[in-house]
Amino acid sequence: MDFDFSSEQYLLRDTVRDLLRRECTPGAVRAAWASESGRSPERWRKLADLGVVGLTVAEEHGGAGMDEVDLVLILEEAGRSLLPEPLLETTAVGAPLLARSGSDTLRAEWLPRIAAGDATVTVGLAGSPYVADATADLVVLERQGALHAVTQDRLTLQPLRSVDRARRLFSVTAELGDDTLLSTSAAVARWAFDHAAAATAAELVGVAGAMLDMTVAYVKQREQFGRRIGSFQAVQHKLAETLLLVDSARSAVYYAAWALANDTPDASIAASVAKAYASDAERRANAEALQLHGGIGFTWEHDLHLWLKRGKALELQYGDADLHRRRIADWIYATAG
Amino acid sequence: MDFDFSSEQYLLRDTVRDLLRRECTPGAVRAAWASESGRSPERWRKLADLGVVGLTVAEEHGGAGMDEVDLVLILEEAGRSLLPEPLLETTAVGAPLLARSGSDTLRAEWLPRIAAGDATVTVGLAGSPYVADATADLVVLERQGALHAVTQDRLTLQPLRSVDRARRLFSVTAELGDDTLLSTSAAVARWAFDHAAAATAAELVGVAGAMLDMTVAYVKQREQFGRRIGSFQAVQHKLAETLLLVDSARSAVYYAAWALANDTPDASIAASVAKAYASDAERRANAEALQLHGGIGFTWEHDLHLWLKRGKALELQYGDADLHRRRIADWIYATAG
Amino acid sequence: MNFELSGEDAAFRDEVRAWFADHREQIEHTRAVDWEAGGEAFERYRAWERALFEAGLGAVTWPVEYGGRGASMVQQAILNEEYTLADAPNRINRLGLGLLGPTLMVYGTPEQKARHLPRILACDEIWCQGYSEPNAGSDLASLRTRAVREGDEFVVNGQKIWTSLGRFGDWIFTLVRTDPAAPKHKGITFLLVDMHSPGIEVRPLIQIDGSARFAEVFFTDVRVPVANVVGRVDDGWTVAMALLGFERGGGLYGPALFNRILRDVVELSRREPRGEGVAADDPDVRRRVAQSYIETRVYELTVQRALTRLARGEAPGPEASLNKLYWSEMKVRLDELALDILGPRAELGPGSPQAENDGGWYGDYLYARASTIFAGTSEVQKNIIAQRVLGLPRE
Amino acid sequence: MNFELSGEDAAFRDEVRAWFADHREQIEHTRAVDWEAGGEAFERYRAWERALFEAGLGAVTWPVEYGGRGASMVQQAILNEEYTLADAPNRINRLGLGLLGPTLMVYGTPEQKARHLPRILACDEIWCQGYSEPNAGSDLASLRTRAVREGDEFVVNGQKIWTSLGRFGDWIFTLVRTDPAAPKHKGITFLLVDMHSPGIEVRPLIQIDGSARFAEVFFTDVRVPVANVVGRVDDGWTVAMALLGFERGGGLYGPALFNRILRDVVELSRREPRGEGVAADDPDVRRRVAQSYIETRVYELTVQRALTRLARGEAPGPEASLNKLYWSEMKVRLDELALDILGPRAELGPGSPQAENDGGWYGDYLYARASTIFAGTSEVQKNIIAQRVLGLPRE
Repeated sequence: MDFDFSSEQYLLRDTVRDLLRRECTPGAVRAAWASESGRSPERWRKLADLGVVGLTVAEEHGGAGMDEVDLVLILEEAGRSLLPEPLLETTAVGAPLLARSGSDTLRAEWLPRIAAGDATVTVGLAGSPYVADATADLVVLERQGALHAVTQDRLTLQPLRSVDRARRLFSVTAELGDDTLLSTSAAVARWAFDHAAAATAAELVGVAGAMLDMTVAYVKQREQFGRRIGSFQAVQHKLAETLLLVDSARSAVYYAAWALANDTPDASIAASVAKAYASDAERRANAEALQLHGGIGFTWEHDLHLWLKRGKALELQYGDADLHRRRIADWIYATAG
Repeated sequence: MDFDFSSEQYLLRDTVRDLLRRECTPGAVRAAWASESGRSPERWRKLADLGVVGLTVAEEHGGAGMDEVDLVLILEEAGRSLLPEPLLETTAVGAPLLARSGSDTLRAEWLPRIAAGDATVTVGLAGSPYVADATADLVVLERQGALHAVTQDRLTLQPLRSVDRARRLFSVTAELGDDTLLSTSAAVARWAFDHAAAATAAELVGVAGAMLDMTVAYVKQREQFGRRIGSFQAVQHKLAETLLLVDSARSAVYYAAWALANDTPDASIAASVAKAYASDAERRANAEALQLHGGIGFTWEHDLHLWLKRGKALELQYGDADLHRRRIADWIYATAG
Repeated sequence: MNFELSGEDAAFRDEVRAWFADHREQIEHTRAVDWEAGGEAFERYRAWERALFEAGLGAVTWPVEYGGRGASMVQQAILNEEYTLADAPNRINRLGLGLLGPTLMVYGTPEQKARHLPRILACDEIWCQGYSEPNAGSDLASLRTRAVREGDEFVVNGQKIWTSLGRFGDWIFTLVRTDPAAPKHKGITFLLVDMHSPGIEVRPLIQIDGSARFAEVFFTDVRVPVANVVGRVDDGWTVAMALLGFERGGGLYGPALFNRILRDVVELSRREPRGEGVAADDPDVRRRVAQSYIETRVYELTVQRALTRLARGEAPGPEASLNKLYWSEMKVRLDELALDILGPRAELGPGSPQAENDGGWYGDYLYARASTIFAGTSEVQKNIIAQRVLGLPRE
Repeated sequence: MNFELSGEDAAFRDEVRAWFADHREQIEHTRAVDWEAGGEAFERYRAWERALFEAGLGAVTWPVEYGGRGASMVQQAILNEEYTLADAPNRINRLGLGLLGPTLMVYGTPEQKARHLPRILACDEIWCQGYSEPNAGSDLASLRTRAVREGDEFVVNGQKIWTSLGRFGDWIFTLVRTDPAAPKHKGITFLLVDMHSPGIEVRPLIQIDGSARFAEVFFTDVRVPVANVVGRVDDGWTVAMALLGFERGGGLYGPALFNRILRDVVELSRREPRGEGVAADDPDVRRRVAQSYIETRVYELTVQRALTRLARGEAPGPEASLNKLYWSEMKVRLDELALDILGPRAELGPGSPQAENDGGWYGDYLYARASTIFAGTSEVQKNIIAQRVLGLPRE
């Protein structure tokens, strides 16, 4: 039994972290808030060059041929740095979905371009009223139980505006047909949802971890009543409880990645456990971060709100904690007594 | 608008409190745990002489002719002192139920004896697997949607054993017939349930308040790490939160009494609000009381467990907090949008 | 115990309700704009304040001698309730009417009262509050803005933050340090400063919802007459605390507000699609709606108990901390529930097609989260409750 | 990352599982009685310990030189798991095997090791723990039991409380104050005391579940050879903390236990009538069951992560506090859920007709609540996490 990552996996994580420290500073995230597209082709190119974008694409299609376990630490970093790029949509869900369900032609057409960083793919699954990064070259849409892979010429996009302006959301109308059909299998749609939920959980852990770290650093230096507020027992206990939640969420998230990578019988439930736990942990970290920062955290100038808003948005993506709890309950009670 | 009690109501409460301070000490409660019947005819007689037992019985039947508002402070005291007598069953539910639904004969036969302290009455409503104090002279049972008033000659009792040994519970088998029938009205059964739930909420507030007071007193004197533990911020915040819950529960409980006394349209919902809120408040007070007492609270010798066990039992009587929340939700969504 | 209004209070309620009904048009006209836009928009709000004043509804609890009607706290609560039910505009004059006015009545000189109270009442001058500083949040007394006496004047230098209405304020009541050598709570003075004085700079403070309802106020060699000191020099802490008492206690945030939010949440849950049905079919939503009903109802009842005590002449005490703690934490849960009902739609902000209520729920949610911080954080309230209500020992 | 057992570990699991299967009869025979009854009942438990010892399963992580098999923490966890799955009896020898044994290996003299380790291993002598005192709970170092040196002996006077197995103990390892003038954490000595010494009195301590699984131990002029000091005189705090490290960290309370409780809760909810159906139809029960599934599953995973770190040679650190905090709080929620499913039946105690599991759920619930207090309260664990893991400043 070995519930840890390999040194190669940590090495890749560290390399990505270094890149993001340079390319995805809070200033860069603010630039994404303000810019027209919200995206940086240069940054995406650098991620592609590192092999991150094509991480889950098979080697035969020019990717790294790695799996969910290799990816999960990268997603956590993406969450931590608020990476404003469709990494989750492209690398965690879109590309694997095409690889799994696409025709040979579709795969040969798209996967090499995705891996090379020349094309992006996004997904719009049932239950969401919009599609993130719907300007992607290929958009996978779930409609009436079927998955379609649709190119921009068949799409009409209406931009929406998220409170987290780095998130680029669109209301999408599509001309669908037999030629856009990707899969009619409910199992495949579920598989895509599980991947999206688990990947979102990984990002949530990154977001929550970043907020916790910022808050710990803040309470170590902020003084009130003649002492550092981090020395108050009430503050210490809140942060201890938050750490417990965030660190425990990592266990759930890493295992979900492994279960999905190995297609275990409990993979769906592992994804639900991860999303439910990570959503709750992030909510708690979000609450304590703002409360303990006090007034400064409510200013536009301070960076905290960039994380607060991303965290809140992700809590509600691909099923909130309550939805996943109901899914788990249904599974528990569906199994034989 | 006057959301307070009259000085007469407070005076009666104080008189009862004084009586219970003498007659219902922790030692007396322990005696009730150990004794055969668990009850003290002398104490019941004194309560009857004060007018407490017959408080809700009409003056024409020898009672005080008072109502739920007059009674609620007494029930809180009963909870506070863990009074091991069927006051809730007799005075808060049984007698009013007989007055409301009994035939003239039944009322004339029983109410004067109840008010005089010569007879007790208890209730066994649907949803409970047992009847408390089923050795009472008259037992009102809800069976197949109907209420029956049954005397001991028609009953077979099997004593059960509560973790709170002052509670005397029985599994009851009854020979029912037309001659035992009290009411077939669902509204009456609901009325009885509402009264029982609201009265239990009042007792819960008393239990919770007592635990809070004991704990505040304890943390003021107990020293650890060279200081009184009540000076630790984590302790202070827990107790502040508990106080807020317990004191807020009082608002809910007092209003429920008024709503029942005035038969307002929201009386059932007021009873549910009271029971849900008081159950949660007591659960919190129970948790903090034991946690902050630490080891000593786990000893049989210390009195705290007498309250812990009563509180826990009452939380689950006449609907737990979740049941009452579902009742409230059904009401909210049943009313017109 | 009696939940009916007395004849007098019922008459007051009827009067107020009728007045609001008569002023529906002005209410809608005013609410159609945001005072933050300034100019004509702001003047609409001022006109609304004046209309209230002229109807005798501007400051009902002010004593008759100061132009109020000496109404009881119960009547104030009735007015608040009707105000909410009428969906009347936010009040630009609340700091003067609710906080400074009552403070001046107790601590002001005859000249200060004569100078300021009528103008507050008529909304001729807008007041803002200069308490918080960047390094003095919960620990208000650690403030550093200093005032040095030169003859009949103080020379003020420093910075205030979180100043509501800062861009529109004619006057600011503020705390300044006049004796840096004294212990922290001594040596602070309560000062009234003309915002039009030279040396004052107001910068809008942009909040995380993108609005600028607060400002930073910078003081550079601002000269203030000594006659503008309220209370005694170096004894401003006493005055400051009295004023905070009006903020925390006098407020008794109106239950009607929370009842209305709950009603809106229920309506939202009836409409919002969820799977095959609507959110109201979801047992988790139902449970949380029920819990919020319980909490808002209990809040309302607790306020009624408190009002009864006040009506009997009991002074508001540290129990005000219980009230603040209760409503601020409840409000977060309510708004969070609304976002959870909206699900992925919750993040859609102002100007977004498909956004519910133009993103208003998210804005409310952010504001609710501020409410556990302003006017004493939840942590400070719990300290107060533990030490002053429960009598637990200080560290 | 790999959740399969290695070949060696799988073989160990198979061996253990087979052994438990072979001993099903002895397990049931032992569990049929309560060791607390003493006499023959207690001897059954001792026989069970000896059977484990003879199978090489008594103390698998002990080094081979001390009679163990030098197994890894992963193997210990596997054994714990199988132990729970086999529903094997509570271990009367756990304090000696789990706490004192490892401590003696580090701090004991050659004579102490030779004298005690074999007898612990064979369960010839039962050990109990003398740490807590009535006035020294969380603040262990404030202990008052004192030992005064007279020649080659210490004379011990004082009182210990919460001594498990106190009535059956042959020996007690205890902390005594040997230098009352020294600072609190100095001047404490770790002492091994023969429970059969004159001057020792053991009184059963009745707990709130009516059982007496603990005792109070009174020392009156008890004479203990100086050779029984572990570590250095006046330096017992070092030894005591090392031992607590084994208690908090080495434990890594087995996930199998919580998984089993959850399984029982689910089964209970399927049976327990609720309205027209069963508790499992109740959406609140379903939500809480799902949450408990999440929590138990995450606990299991977190333990596996911790075991991986230990297997890689990382020392257990203050993270043990996270583990203790997690499982103790989770266990309370689990047992509370069971009581809520039982509803009014929950209060029916042992010996009561209609009681579920003879009132066992209530007993478990009370025990769970003790678990947030013993071996470091939740408050103390949070202090440790905040200060040693997060690096927050002490007051």
